[in-house]
Amino acid sequence: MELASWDSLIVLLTVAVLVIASLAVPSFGTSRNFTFLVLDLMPIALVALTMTLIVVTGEIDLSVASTLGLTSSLMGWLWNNGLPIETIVPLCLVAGAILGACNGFLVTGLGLPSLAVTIGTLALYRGLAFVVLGDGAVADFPWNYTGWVTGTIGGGAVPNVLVVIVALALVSGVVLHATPFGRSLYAIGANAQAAHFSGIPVARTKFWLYVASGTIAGLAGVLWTLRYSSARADNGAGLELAVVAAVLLGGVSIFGGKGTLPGVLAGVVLLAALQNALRLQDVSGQALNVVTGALLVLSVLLPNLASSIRTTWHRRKLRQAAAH
Amino acid sequence: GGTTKDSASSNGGAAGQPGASADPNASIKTGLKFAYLPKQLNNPYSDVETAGGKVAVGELKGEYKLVGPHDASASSQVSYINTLIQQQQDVIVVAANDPNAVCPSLNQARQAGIKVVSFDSDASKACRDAFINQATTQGIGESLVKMASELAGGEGEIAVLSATPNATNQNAWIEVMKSELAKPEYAKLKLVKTAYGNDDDQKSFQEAQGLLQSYPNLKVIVSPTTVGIAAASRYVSSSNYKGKVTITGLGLPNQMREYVKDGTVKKFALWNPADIGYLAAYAGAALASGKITGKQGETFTAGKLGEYTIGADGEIVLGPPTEFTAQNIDQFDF
Amino acid sequence: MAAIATAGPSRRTLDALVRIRELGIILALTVLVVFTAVNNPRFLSGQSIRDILLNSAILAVMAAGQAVVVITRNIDLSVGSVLGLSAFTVATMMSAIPGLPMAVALLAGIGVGAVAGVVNGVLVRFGGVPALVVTLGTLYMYRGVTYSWAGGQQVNADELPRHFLRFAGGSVLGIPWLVLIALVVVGGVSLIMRNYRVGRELYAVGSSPQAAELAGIRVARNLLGAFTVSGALAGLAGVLFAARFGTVDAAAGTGYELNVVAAVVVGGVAVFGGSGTVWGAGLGALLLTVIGSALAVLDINQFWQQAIVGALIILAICADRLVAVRIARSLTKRDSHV
Amino acid sequence: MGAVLEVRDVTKSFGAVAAVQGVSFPLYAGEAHALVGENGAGKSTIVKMLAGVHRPDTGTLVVDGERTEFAGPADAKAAGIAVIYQEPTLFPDLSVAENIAMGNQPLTRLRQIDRRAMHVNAARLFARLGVQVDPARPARGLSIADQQLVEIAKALSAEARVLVMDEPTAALSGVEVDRLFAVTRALRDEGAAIVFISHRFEEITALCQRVTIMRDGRHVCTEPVGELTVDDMIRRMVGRDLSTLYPKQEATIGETVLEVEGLSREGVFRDVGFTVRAGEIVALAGLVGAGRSEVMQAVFGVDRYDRGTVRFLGRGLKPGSPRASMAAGMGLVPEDRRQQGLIIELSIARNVTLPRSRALARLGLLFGGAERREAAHWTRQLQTRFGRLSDPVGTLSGGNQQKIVLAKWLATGPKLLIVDEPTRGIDVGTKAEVHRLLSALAARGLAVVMVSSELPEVLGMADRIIVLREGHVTARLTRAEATQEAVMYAATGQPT
Ligand SMILES: Nc1ncnc2c1ncn2[C@@H]1O[C@H](COP(=O)(O)OP(=O)(O)OP(=O)(O)O)[C@@H](O)[C@H]1O
Ligand SMILES: Nc1ncnc2c1ncn2[C@@H]1O[C@H](COP(=O)(O)OP(=O)(O)OP(=O)(O)O)[C@@H](O)[C@H]1O
Ligand SMILES: [Mg+2]
Ligand SMILES: [Mg+2]
Repeated sequence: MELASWDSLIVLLTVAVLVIASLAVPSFGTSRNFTFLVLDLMPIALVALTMTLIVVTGEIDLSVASTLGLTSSLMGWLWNNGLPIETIVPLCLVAGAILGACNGFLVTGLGLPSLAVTIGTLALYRGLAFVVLGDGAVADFPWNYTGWVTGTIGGGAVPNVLVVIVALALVSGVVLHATPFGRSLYAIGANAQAAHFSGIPVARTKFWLYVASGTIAGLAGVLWTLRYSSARADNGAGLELAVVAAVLLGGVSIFGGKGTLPGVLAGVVLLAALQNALRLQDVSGQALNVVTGALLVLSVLLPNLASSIRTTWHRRKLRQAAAH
Repeated sequence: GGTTKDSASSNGGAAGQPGASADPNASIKTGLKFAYLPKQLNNPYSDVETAGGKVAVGELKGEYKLVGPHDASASSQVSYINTLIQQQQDVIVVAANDPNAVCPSLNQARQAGIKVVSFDSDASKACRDAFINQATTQGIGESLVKMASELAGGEGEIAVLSATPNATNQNAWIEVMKSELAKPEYAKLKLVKTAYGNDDDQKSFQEAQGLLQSYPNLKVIVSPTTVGIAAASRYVSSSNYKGKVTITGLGLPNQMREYVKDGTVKKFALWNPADIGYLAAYAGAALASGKITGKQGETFTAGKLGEYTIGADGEIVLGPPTEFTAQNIDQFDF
Repeated sequence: MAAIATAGPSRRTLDALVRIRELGIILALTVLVVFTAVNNPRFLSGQSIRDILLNSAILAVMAAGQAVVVITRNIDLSVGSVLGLSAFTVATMMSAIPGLPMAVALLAGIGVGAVAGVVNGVLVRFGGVPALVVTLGTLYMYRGVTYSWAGGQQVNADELPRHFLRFAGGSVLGIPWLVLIALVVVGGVSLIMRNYRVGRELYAVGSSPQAAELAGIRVARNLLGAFTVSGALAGLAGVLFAARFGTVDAAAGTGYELNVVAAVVVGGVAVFGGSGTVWGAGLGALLLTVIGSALAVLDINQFWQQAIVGALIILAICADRLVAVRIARSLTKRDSHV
Repeated sequence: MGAVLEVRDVTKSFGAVAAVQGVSFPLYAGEAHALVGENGAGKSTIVKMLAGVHRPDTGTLVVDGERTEFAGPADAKAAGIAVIYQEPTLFPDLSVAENIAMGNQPLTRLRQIDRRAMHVNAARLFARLGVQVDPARPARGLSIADQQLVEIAKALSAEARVLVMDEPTAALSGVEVDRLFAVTRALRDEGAAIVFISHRFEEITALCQRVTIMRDGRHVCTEPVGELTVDDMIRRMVGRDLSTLYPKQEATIGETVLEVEGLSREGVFRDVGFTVRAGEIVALAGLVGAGRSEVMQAVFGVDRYDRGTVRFLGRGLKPGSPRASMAAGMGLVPEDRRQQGLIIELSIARNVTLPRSRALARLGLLFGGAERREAAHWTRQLQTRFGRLSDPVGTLSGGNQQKIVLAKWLATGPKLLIVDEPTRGIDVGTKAEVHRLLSALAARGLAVVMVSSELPEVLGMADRIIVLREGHVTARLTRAEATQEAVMYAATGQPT
């Protein structure tokens, strides 16, 4: 899929921010800071991948952060019960898939609006996370796992988790932009009825997307837990808004049918890099929020304004030409 | 309790402190860079604490900086710690939102030569150099039970309104309260429920309502959190439960003045939060100057607060809490 | 062609009853109240009912505004931040000038909210930015403004004038002021949306924005109006919040947006615009509050509470969906040929 | 008498596409003025300028002798112009009565909306059009024909001085068209000016006094209808002579492809049965709302049915699965192209290849120009006019959109093609092209089921005709037996 103008714009903006920050902010460009940056954006990037696919079909999944929390709790609980990590991780992914399947069933099986459903499961899954682990926290995960998540390849500059992110991003990107399945997602998002008439299994497709979303949120939960070596019920609370912000910033239409994965990844990196750079410059947290919000609005507003100014100008030129 | 297991294995990579020994005669360096990282910014309690820190840093001729998240989450604190490492601060004063989650980052900071002092809410022992404890956990738990017993007249139902279900310090105090209540002198006092207001004003408000509806014979609500005690007092003072039930716990005098005056609250306690931040700065300066290393028995002087001795596990205890009543509340302003 | 079934008057009444879109939520509410009251009769005591109504008043006021916006196929996620801004403004103002009458406070709050709403509306309509993006942006921005203004300051109850705080507890004819305001707001907005041209135009805009444009409806003015109403009501909610809770800091109302949206959605307002009612949204707010209070009263394990809230929200949506499907089916029946 | 409305030298382009270039014509009170031209000639663009949706790039509209610029549809409405757009523009969630009254609802003394009066009004309008639609039901779910009727009622209710109708009859059958014309003539005689667009020349001669012909966005001529023959009009519009409109080829009829037996769905159709053989074109005729579309949608699987069997190529077909039907070799060109046939925001190439993307993929991946090549091939076959293959399909003219839907299904190489109103809104030239194509495909062994409301099309193309009335089959006619009278009698139950 060719990059629509918007996506190239956001990619360019992201590159510009990275370059400017490396030049202007001392210690932004260091390899250690790069590792921190990647670790910070990891959960958002992962969850944003499947969120993009879901939003392209015109639905939404607000329960991702709670799914993350619940798998994190589950991980702690299983570890407390003496299971080895090698068993726990697959179990957590399966748990994530099941949670996603529940969302998928409510949305496609019962035909409920996804925004409403996932606001409900947002509360439900977070609640269950507290049921599983209560007020406790589990912290004694083995060092070789926690160390791997925070570590870099061969102690160099490339964080281990970056490999995971890049691999999954590639898979999602190819699926969305270069497979018949990806085509059907755009069709569903733009006009579900026409997609149905074209033989696309609308409900089934959406169902599996929710399963994928749950699984990825589960994976994010595992990595989060290992990164902070702390399994807690409130892990990742509020992450859903950050993910939605990144996806929207990446140019995905909330009404479905539009958007690209490179755009979304650029959106994720842009937000994280800005926050990181501004924090290094001791810009306060409130200002960070204002910047995030303004960026979100401006990113859509400015191209719109530019194009409307262009058309007005064009029309005026035509009128003048006709007057002579 | 909140912390569950010790995170022995999670610190495999932590260097701890290089085997330096303390030099009691070292002079305190000036120009040190202090960064305060409370649980959450714009929380009135944290603000009072860090304001004390600012005063102390000024006295020490250091550079003071305050950073922190808005959401009281451990993950955002980690990002801030990472930033502070990049900026090569000399001392990080931190109130941990999760004792373990901040650990790897704090250890990275210590490897980079930064001294870490925790205050208010401790980080794991293995990843900080010293902890400023407002009062001993035991002492706070005991005094909460004592106040409740006095207010209830020695018998009847009491309930606890806590912060979030996994707040480290709250849970530790509640544990102590429970073991205190098991003692024979409190046999007639019955703890019927622990509710959680999540340090959210409204949720605490609703939880207080729920407690009173579920337990009509309730005599005292003990809320060991400043948000909870204020919300519960506000509810009771405006409802027809006023006079039947009384509130106590840990609160800020400025927030509670109104309810002490209207009789909803007879007595509550707190230490001076500003002193915690103040003490933390002096401890940090002593650490960064090599005067102390955080071992038990080392001593240092903390400005107007006088001399302190480090206790077991690097703990430095501020002192006993102050009890506030209608008689003395007007003498305090924080 | 569609043959119109001529139904007798009795069938029509029954029909109308079954067709009430809010039936699902009314049922859910009834079941919950009865169940809780059976377990703990004090749930229906005067004080308890008063508390529930007071607690839902603020949410209901915001839900009414949100419903208007959602009906136009938009959303306003900034309401929590607007509430915070308005509450802090009013609290600061009242503590600085204690003599100000309540009406001024109310107007100031509404004014602050309306300005915030206008900003949202202008960006959505004239900037061509989707509402979700705009209001997610202003959610951060308005909150940021409040934070940088307030810093760590907090306005405490003892700094606020007596009459301001008494307003929250005070009542006329036994009905607390807050509840009365909520009733007037929800009722008034419902009436306008149902029976006045401007209301129907808002439904039309949400049902099909393109068609509305073509029908000569002033879409810009309508959208601007909808966002202004939502903002103004969030601002009003801010005043009520300040009066009721007495303690206001920069974080007031954080995270409210999800509650408000949940109330609206649970109340049967379709997220794709064009259908649903404002009083349904009000009921949604009531239901959510009742869930919260019932769980506190039922003495359910703390850790299960949030899970149960989530499950109940989903159940309520299911009930609502069930009613919608039945109505749709009754419509096809009526129009059946053959 | 001066013109009520005059179009003066207007131009409009969309990016590189010059849709209208220097068109002028006056419009007088008491006349019905036809606007004809091929698909994409720019008729709807003129309509949208009259409606205030588009602003002319150059040139002006003159209302009552004054140059006027409409800032939006509201202005046009205020100037007394009512418009029926080519694509229905209803509010699906509002009731039919509200749709009609929107903007000028009757009010009570308290300035509240008088619902009772509103419903009475709507019912009166429907009575005038001779149709029955429940004013209280929501517009969602109305058939395309009913939607068109509601649009007409809406325009009538405005009591405008200028009534602009962009292909109002495309979705209607003879009976409704007659009623519509009766009402329109009455309005015209009361002094309203009518702009009428249609691709059916008999309608133009029946209703209009003058005609403006357009070609490629340019004005060709404006003349009294009486002075032109249909052939003249076609020649000026297409730029060349046209051979026959119904080039029916003889085909050898082969094996039975589709067998439908006892198909029923409560309240919509009952006990419908028929067979279709390879090489055969079977037409499903009937009045609007007879249930033809529903039957074929149930057969294809986009809708459910309660009872009955559908056998395709000798095997039972899985009900309710369009995917299975497609895999078996069936295709459906639906009647509502914007809702069911196309994905308006997606590109032409994507739309054409959507049902084929699996087949076009290599190793499961869609790289390179496979989709583009396929789309280019089929759009060329159907002589579609467009800018680039990557343009959104929504920017095409109505007729060209219809061609894209046809292309989409022809590309799947089906053994049975169901076409529901295949030439709705298609110009004569293309219509002949589509007919030739269907006929040629049938000659090569394709089985075709054609649902059509246009009697000449049905009579001209079909080998057999099945007539539906109120959801059940009332006649099965062979090509030899089929006459206009016989079909109408079966469709209405009344002798004509
Ligand atoms: N919004 C638009 N953007 C880009 N191109 C457009 C747009 N609207 C119309 N066009 C182009 O303008 C030309 C004229 O289109 P128009 O709809 O006026 O044709 P028409 O005469 O109504 O055809 P039909 O008989 O098929 O309805 C076409 O080439 C079409 O592709
Ligand atoms: N989704 C729907 N919900 C309710 N009623 C419907 C729906 N679709 C169609 N109908 C009704 O069913 C009737 C039969 O429609 P159908 O489209 O099958 O008729 P038709 O014979 O194909 O005529 P045409 O295609 O010319 O409209 C219509 O009058 C319409 O009112
Ligand atoms: Mg047209
Ligand atoms: Mg049809």
